[in-house]
Amino acid sequence: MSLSAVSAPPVVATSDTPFIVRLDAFSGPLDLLLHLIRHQEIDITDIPIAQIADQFLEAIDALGLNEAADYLEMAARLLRIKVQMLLPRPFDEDDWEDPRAELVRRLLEYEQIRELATWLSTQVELRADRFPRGWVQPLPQPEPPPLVVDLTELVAAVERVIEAMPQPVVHRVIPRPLDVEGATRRILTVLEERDRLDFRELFDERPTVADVISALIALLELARVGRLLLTQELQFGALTIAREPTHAAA
Amino acid sequence: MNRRTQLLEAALFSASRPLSLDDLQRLDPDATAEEVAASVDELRHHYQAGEHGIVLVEVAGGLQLLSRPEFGEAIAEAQIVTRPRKLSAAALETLAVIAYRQPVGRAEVEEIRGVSVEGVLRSLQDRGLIDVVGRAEGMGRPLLYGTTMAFLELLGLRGLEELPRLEELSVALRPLAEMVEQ
Amino acid sequence: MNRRTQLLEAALFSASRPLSLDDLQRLDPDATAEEVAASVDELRHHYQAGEHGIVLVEVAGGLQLLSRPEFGEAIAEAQIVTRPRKLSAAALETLAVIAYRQPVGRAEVEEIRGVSVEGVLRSLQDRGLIDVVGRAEGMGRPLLYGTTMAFLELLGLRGLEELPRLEELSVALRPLAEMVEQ
Repeated sequence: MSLSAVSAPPVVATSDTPFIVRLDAFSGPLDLLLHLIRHQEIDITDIPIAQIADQFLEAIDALGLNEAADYLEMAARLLRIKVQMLLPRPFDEDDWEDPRAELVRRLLEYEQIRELATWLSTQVELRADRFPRGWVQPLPQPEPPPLVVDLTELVAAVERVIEAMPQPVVHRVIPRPLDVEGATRRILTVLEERDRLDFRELFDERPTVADVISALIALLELARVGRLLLTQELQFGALTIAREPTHAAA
Repeated sequence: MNRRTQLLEAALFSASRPLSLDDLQRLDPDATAEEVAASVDELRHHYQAGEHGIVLVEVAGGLQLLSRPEFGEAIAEAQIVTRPRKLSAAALETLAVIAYRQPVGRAEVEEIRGVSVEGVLRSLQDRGLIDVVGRAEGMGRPLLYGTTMAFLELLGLRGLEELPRLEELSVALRPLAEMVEQ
Repeated sequence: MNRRTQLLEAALFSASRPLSLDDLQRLDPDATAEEVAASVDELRHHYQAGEHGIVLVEVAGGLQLLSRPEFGEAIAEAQIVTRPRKLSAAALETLAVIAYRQPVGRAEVEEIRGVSVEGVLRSLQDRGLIDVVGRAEGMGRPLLYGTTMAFLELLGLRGLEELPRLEELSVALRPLAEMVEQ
């Protein structure tokens, strides 16, 4: 399926042999991630997160934000794991929880789904060669059975309509190179004025992928060196940036 | 039946139209016209021996396999060919949009549902649940649709004012309410 | 073939969907269940002797006459039947999640696939392959989706139990469970 549609990238990618991947050949960030891992024959239970995160960012850098929304969430997750891996481990190794565990679980689960999708696809193709009767014969029509609809169904239908209403389109933007230094400066400037802010406040209305990634990298680095605190109440909730007390504004 | 006859049988079965001898010839370009004709004869014989529920008939456009007419009534009565008992999800959703926004044009319904609704509108109209209630001003003066008495009867409502008001529905409905006011 | 068998043949032939034994029984209310079963057996034998371009198969909880797969290519090439549009990778993955986790809400499908599935769900629903089967408890009472009979028909399966079992897949979840416990 998606994998076969991709021209084979080099077996080992370093910073000078960047991956060239066609993102439209992937059905999502997990698909891309699995491709990077499986293609380089990496042990999935021991993913070199720093290397994979870099390759992932490189691959999605050329995307417009609109297509990239799903990929950005994964990028943030990878960067967070990368930082967590850098933190000193507890003295007793048994107390250490591998920050990659949840990602590995998701990847394996997704790989299963992909295998099932392949099975479904084969099955559909087998079936596609057998045709049912093609012509619908006009027959004497008996009284049509009474229609059944009730209010609950109608209300449910309204809710489905609302749920499925097309989302406003974000326009495609021209990709820009990452600017981590600039983002770092901006974050520090804002934090001189305020104690805490929402991650989204760092951007104007239409941030580019590069803006978002730059800010993410800057934030994670600043968090790592203890200049600020990142908190997220829910798994996909808003990211709050707070000044570390030791760096309180004068 | 030889393989060619079987192929012709499969094609006549799956086709949504009568097949001409040309059509049949195209199925097996290596066969001569005589061979194709022989296969057709074999099929005709097989089904005309009175042993089957199916017959091979010649109609205007060519050949067609049909169920024997004397079984038509039993099949229709067992409601095997037509089985519309419930509205499809697509029909219900379109009906819901019309019920709440009437009078409303096709373009608006399509914009809300994000899909083409031409066929659905027609079938709702055929079932008497909606009808054309007027024309909009402006370019092309598009037709406007509304729900009918039959719609109210079907839902057991005395009037449209008995439809649940949007505010009474779950939170998920609020965005529509806002949109309606825009 | 006796008359009952001919009637069943005509009905199976006219319906473009699988017919259940109940459907077949309704065709001839005077027949006993054994008589209907005997007629079905006779038909199955008749079509499975390899003499025909059509076979009687069990699919989606019923019986259906279908053309034999080895003729599919020739029929499609002669443009007598258009093969159904292929499903995208996104659609197949989404179907796989729904088939195995049904009833399942959108959020869970998105969690597993790592992408937004709003558009895919809608198009699968429009194609009749999935449908809303209920609502979850809890916040917002999200809609739950499941696969339909049309899904089984598309795959040519008798029922969901014919899907491969998770234990049969090459990617086992066991190593992971061990890892999580570490």
